[in-house]
Amino acid sequence: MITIRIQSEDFDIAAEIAKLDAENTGAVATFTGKVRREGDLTTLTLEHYPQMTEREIARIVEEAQTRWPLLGVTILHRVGRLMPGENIVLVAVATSHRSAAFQACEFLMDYLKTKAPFWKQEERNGTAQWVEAKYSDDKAAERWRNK
Amino acid sequence: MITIRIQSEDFDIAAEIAKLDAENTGAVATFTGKVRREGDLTTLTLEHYPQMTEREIARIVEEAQTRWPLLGVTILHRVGRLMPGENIVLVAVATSHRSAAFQACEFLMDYLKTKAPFWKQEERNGTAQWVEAKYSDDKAAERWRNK
Amino acid sequence: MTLLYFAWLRQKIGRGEEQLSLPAEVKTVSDLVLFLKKRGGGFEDAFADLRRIRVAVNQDHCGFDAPLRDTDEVAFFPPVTGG
Amino acid sequence: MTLLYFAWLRQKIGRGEEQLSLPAEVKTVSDLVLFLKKRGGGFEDAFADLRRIRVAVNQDHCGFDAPLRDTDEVAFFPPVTGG
Repeated sequence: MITIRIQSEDFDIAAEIAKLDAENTGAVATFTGKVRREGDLTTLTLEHYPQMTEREIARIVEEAQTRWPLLGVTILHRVGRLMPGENIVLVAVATSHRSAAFQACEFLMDYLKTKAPFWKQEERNGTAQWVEAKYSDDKAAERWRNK
Repeated sequence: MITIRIQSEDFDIAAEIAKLDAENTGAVATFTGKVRREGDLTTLTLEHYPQMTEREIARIVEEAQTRWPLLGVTILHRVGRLMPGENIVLVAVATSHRSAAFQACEFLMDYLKTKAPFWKQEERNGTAQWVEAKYSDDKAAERWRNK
Repeated sequence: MTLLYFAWLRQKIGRGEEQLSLPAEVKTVSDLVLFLKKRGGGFEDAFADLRRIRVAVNQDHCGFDAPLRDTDEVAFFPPVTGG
Repeated sequence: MTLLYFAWLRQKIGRGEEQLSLPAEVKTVSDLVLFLKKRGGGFEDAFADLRRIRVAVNQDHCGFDAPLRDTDEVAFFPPVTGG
């Protein structure tokens, strides 16, 4: 089962994993990205490109499915204003064996970070600033090109 | 925070992740191992070496802490009789950044699989058989030696 | 065609969306950028450094050499930072 | 010393634990295995192929060359299969 949702509300990881469960699941890897509690960070606001986001994430999942035998994938991404400590993103992958679960989960996160049309704006001391894309995220996604 | 528990009861992944949460957590990677629903598999029984298990897992966690800056680690492993579809093991790792979370979570699983004193016995069609250790698990653990 | 601007591009340009009849001289995304920069002001500022800009045509990532038609939806945005 | 047997070793030997006074000729784990195999029956069967057996002394994984003292806890088991 493939679930992709963009939402402003929080998510319940245990419930999402339960829904993901398939007949032959032996391994479930999850990744949760959270707003770090940094000294002066007061809010994080996520903007996205609604017409494109789910399509792009669906393409990323299709690419993962050509690489690993996935029994289920759930990708939830929040948008709007988030507070320090809140969840931003959940990627959960169910497979028969653990190696595929870990690899697919990391692949999906690396591609989400570099392909899915979301933009973060941080507010610190009353000043809003767009987060710059990280070179390390591009490098992380590039690792998968020749695999 | 480091949590290591060996128990016969199931666990609640969301509650475990919530407990794991630390000030500066930006990334939480989890792995859940489950009993696969295979045609003729009726039960899986896990035996362990109680005096050694928690100590050995604590050593594995210490080894991980020397490799990555971990904000929190939870390892729960069930023992006793389990049914197809039930959870066996949970590894959850909280870090500031995602790469460390993925790597540490996979490292902990690879080491658990080859170092922690648990043994699985499968029952199929009324016949109990001890599960053989897998060469692929040894190989997976060996990958970390020179890293 | 529909033009969409996101994140700091939207802020510099002062709007997130506009409708435009494909100008005769615009064959590619690059041509469109040149056309928009000629408007000056926020557009010139927003498109000053193309290395900082990504583009999607009809919700597909593409390069600045992608050809354009009047029915296209063209989106300009900074490198993505979600996840 | 305390001897512990797990999984199929426990089943072949017919018990999971025993107390033993360290025999004079036993200096290492290898010596202990030879001593136990001489008992015959389940012990001979259990220790037939040492490549299939792992050992821990005082809850630490170790090799068959590890030295033994009378106060040690020695555990024999197959390669682990948890997780």
